[in-house]
Amino acid sequence: MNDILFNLPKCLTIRNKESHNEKTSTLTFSLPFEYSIRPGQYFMLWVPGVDEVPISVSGYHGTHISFTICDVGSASRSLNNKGHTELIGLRGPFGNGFEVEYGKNALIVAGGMGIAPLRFLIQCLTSNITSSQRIVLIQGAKTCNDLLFRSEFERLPIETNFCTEDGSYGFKGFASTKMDLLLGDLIQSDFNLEIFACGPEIFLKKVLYVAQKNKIEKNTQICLADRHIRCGFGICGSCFLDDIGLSLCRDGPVFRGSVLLEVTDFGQYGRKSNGLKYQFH
Amino acid sequence: MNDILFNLPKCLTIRNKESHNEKTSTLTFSLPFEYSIRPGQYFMLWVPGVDEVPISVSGYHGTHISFTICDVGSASRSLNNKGHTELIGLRGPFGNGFEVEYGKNALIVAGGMGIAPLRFLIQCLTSNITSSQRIVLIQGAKTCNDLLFRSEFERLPIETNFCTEDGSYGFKGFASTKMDLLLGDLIQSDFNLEIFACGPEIFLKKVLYVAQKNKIEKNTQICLADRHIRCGFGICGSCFLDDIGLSLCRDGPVFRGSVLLEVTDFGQYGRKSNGLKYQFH
Amino acid sequence: MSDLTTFIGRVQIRNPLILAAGILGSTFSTLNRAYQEGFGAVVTKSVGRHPRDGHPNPSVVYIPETDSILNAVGLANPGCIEFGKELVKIHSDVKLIVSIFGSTAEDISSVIQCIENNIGNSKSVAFELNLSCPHVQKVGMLVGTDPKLVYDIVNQAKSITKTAIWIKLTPNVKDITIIGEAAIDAGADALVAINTLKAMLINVEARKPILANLRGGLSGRAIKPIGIRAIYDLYEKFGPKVPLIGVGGIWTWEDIVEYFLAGACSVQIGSVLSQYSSPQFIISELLTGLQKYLVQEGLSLHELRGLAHE
Amino acid sequence: MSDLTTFIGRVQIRNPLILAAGILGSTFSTLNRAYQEGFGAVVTKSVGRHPRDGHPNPSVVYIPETDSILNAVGLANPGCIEFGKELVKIHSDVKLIVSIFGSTAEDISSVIQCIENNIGNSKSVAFELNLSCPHVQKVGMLVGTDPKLVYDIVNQAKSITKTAIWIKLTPNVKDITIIGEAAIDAGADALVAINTLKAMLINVEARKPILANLRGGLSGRAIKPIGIRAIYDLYEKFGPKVPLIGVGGIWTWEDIVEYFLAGACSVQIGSVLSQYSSPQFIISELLTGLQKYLVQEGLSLHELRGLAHE
Ligand SMILES: Cc1cc2nc3c(=O)[nH]c(=O)nc-3n(C[C@H](O)[C@H](O)[C@H](O)COP(=O)(O)OP(=O)(O)OC[C@H]3O[C@@H](n4cnc5c(N)ncnc54)[C@H](O)[C@@H]3O)c2cc1C
Ligand SMILES: Cc1cc2nc3c(=O)[nH]c(=O)nc-3n(C[C@H](O)[C@H](O)[C@H](O)COP(=O)(O)OP(=O)(O)OC[C@H]3O[C@@H](n4cnc5c(N)ncnc54)[C@H](O)[C@@H]3O)c2cc1C
Ligand SMILES: Cc1cc2nc3c(=O)[nH]c(=O)nc-3n(C[C@H](O)[C@H](O)[C@H](O)COP(=O)(O)O)c2cc1C
Ligand SMILES: Cc1cc2nc3c(=O)[nH]c(=O)nc-3n(C[C@H](O)[C@H](O)[C@H](O)COP(=O)(O)O)c2cc1C
Ligand code: FES
Ligand code: FES
Repeated sequence: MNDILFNLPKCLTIRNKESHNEKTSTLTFSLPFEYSIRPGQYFMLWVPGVDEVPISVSGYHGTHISFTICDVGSASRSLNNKGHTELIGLRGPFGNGFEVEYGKNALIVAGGMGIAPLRFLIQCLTSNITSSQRIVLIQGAKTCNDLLFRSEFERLPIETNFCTEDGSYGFKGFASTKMDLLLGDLIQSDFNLEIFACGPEIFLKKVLYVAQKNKIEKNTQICLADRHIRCGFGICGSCFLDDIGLSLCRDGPVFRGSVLLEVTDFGQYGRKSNGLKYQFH
Repeated sequence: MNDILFNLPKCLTIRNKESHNEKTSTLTFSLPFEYSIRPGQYFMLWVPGVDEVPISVSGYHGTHISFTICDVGSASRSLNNKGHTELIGLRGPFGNGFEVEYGKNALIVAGGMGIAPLRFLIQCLTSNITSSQRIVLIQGAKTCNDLLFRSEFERLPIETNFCTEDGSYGFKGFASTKMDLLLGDLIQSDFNLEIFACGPEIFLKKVLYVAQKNKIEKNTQICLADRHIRCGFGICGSCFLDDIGLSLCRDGPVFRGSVLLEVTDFGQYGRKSNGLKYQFH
Repeated sequence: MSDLTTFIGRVQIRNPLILAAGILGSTFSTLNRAYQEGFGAVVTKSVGRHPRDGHPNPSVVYIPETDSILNAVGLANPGCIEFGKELVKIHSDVKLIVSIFGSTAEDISSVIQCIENNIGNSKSVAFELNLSCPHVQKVGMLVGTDPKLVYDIVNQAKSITKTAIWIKLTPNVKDITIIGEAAIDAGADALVAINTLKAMLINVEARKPILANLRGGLSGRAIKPIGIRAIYDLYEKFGPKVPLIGVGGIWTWEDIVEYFLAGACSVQIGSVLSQYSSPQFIISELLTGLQKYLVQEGLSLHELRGLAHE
Repeated sequence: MSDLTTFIGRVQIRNPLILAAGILGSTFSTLNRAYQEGFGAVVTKSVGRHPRDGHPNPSVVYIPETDSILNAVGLANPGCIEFGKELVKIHSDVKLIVSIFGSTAEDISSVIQCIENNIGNSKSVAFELNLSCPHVQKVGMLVGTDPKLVYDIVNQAKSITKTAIWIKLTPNVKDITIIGEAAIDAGADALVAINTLKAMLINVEARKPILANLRGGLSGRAIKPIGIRAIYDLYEKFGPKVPLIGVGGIWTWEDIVEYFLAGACSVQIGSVLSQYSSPQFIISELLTGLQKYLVQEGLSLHELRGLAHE
């Protein structure tokens, strides 16, 4: 519990708000001071009177911290509807975050909202990029409209590959399919590669499958988001993954592909807030 | 509360025990590590099942800490009767302690058991003594037998003056009387003097009277011991001095003579454990 | 600057910080000093009919891990006759609350009368009945957990004095509002919550309870969430019409705001004094923080009360 | 090396450290993992007859100042039928205690039967009846503060199962031994004390209670002195014949020794797990400290029990 900035929710007002589409926006807050926060870590965002939900850090610079939120229900909706004077409680940072080795080539695979923590990762990687280093992004989403941060990424020194399910922009199909197409080549060209992925678990299962096929699962870091979070610090038991019993909230949310191969529920079953298992689809 | 080593009693066994006379002995304990403890500070010494009482530090070197205890009742008696394997609880150090300016000439006036904290002070002063510095001790007690640490003091580079009430050793009379006789001379010989005193309050009242007569009450530090101590950290209210409301346990036990002049009860009234005032005699 | 003048029923004090019972308050000197250093009012050590020596030592120890205190002073007091003489020496401008304990309605009423005989009936602004001490047999908590007895005590006390009667509640019950209700029904002017929690510590080397009395009461930072809930429950039950005084673990100005939001209209301060060499330092820290918050929020202290219920 | 084998009545476990109810124990995986990492036994999350979603978030927050936790998970559970299926997957060597809540004797008995129908009557070493949750209406604490109801619940539970019945007591009462006595009279095999204390925190910026449920229960370091006293009181009343399991604020091996000296024959560990990335670290720290102490004192764990009463 030593590296947690706010153990109890600290309420802040929104400093800046950027809408990406009808359902998604990025909220920026100003922390009272600079702090060490890693990509892949998340905060619990509390809308008093509504709910408190886990949201990844999608950007962090100086004291400015951003969260990119998709409206899927009560809390996310009211987060996105908040004005500049209303208070939102922040508790965190929680979770392990990605292990980042600067200078190493990186393949970043995002499905849908999975881009949120990866955007912060891309910010970090590109701010320290070397001339020989390749950073390849494969970003997938339903439609062109859902390709968050697209123009931002296009301005960065990275190789972008956009995919949409409806073909409205870039490759038509899943990011995992695109990854399958690209990975062989990338590895062959002596690509000393670290893979970073985030998205719905079913999608991540496919990503891991592709990585495993290419024997690179140990260098694949996968950020999960499909478990119910209560405490955030590994004590209440609501977010654990079967069989080995790893908490998403504290042992994760980032796991090596080689570890996830032992997680029997990975990509298959989640648990509701009452602990009941349900199948992903 | 920041400079307290043991807030809750820490039980230790007696490392060494030296009997001075039928009623008095010095117990030495070994602390788990070195710590900053000032002369005039005290510990609460707990005899489990009996009582816990305030006892001044009478010596401290390295990790070895000593207490000199006179048997006046249940706790002091059982402390003095403890064997080497029995446990005694230590809580402290408490209180402010003497302000020590090394290199300055010192007059030390002890009445009876008041020698206990002053012995630690003498240890400190002599361990840093300069060639031109004078340390004068006036130690009073009932009988020769009660002149604790006499031979130890005689071996030190200090000027000793012993007094007994029955005349069985040294000057016959009170240490305060001897002080009255010596102080004029000492001050005249350009003695840049700090006075340190401890003993029964009635006696200390006389000491302060003599100091005041010589206009040196501001340079007189008086260590009190005649109030009932419970907490040791200034919260329970059982040890406060009227009228200004100073706690003996935390604001003291050492006070400047100039402060004690404003303490209406000084040398006159104490308070029982139930808060009732009683007159000293 | 926001005005910090506080009303507890008819009782007006210059700021909402009250020295809690049994903290410093055994002598006229400490009560004078505490008021002089900035408290809005001061509560005395609890006094009973007859002198009590209290429990032997150890009777008050500090628990550093949780900034808490375990105590079993055992209601040491010189009896109401002597204590009355003590209180006479309190400066006339001091807002004084006399804390009283006893085991029956008669007992407590006789102490009130005894004190008023000594100090007159205008010197103290209130009597605080300590029906909640967790470490003394037969008096204190045992009394304060029986609604019928609480009713009788308050009823009789109200009949013999015009001075306000405050009731200090114990948290060592299933539902604090039941006792609060008995007190209010009988005419109590304010409720004070909470007293200490039943607790104990054992020394592992000596294998003995640390307190001479074995059992004691827990105060300080550890108990704040319990105190906040008590005040919240009481405010939910009684609304703004019953003055509530929050006590337990106040360490920072935020803690005071929390108590106000929960429903308190004033607070008492105890264990935190262990952290400061003089009350004035903590008082000014707390009042400054509180002032700043009020200005920033554009609220008066009074408006703050109970806001967490909205 | 001192033998740490512990008996809680007939129940034998390899060491005295038990994972407390509601900590990690929602799934077979975590219970397996906790046992594998060294616990002597593990208690499940409390399960009831029907599924419960529990309270919305915030439902569990950490209070850094006092190393404590405020929670109102609200007895979230998938109901006994589904939970029974979960428990089937627990390794056969795991010493398993199933925690159960309910509002009536029938309710609780039906859960016991449901679980035994699913997992057989030899898989769990005990049922722990949680009659003490402070933040759920109608079940939990309200049940556990009524001696008559406790008697009936235990009596009926004992009549339908041969598995040991442990009763988890709430500290939110005047006298914990009264409820303990009702449970023992009805045949309970062990008493577990304490559950969390009624508590609340309010965010001063939002001016709202932090927990979605408003009220919650306090656990962790703050409550240890309260737990120690509960066990001491129970041991004083019942002596060594009633197995007592101490829980509340255990942070170090000294805390475990304290609970044993007070009268516990075993302990449960909860909030402290928040301090470690994996249970194995705290377990080995605690067991090593305990071993060292026992060797140094020349005592067995069993001999340690209740020594503070001498
Ligand atoms: C580690 C982590 C990081 C995340 N990062 C982001 C992010 O950056 N941006 C983003 O938009 N979303 C993120 N999510 C998902 C986000 O937490 C949910 O979309 C959000 O909780 C929905 O809450 P709601 O009240 O709006 O919806 P509800 O109507 O309450 O629920 C809709 C669905 O959201 C999920 N959900 C609800 N509450 C929780 C909870 N406490 N914990 C986990 N899931 C819950 C459930 O699947 C639920 O079925 C992340 C989730 C996790 C676990
Ligand atoms: C700051 C301070 C330093 C002291 N240093 C020493 C010392 O170095 N050596 C030494 O022998 N004595 C010292 N004393 C005095 C010592 O504390 C008492 O002699 C001791 O408490 C007696 O306890 P008892 O149980 O033996 O006697 P009891 O029979 O309990 O009482 C005898 C008398 O001792 C005093 N006393 C008892 N309990 C306390 C208490 N809790 N606080 C204060 N006084 C008490 C009272 O005057 C009482 O009337 C010091 C006292 C104080 C306040
Ligand atoms: C040493 C000590 C003595 C106390 N004595 C009394 C008392 O005599 N009467 C009373 O009503 N409360 C007494 N209390 C309880 C306090 O008034 C207060 O209710 C409690 O300490 C909680 O507040 P805090 O956490 O700010 O200390 C005492 C507390 C302490 C620590
Ligand atoms: C998040 C959380 C959930 C809990 N859930 C339960 C529960 O379901 N049943 C129960 O009997 N106790 C429950 N408890 C109480 C613990 O079992 C334990 O009694 C309490 O936390 C005190 O121990 P600790 O201080 O070591 O945590 C819970 C405690 C916490 C912190
Ligand atoms: S959310 Fe509580 S253990 Fe992960
Ligand atoms: S002994 Fe408690 S205030 Fe001095």
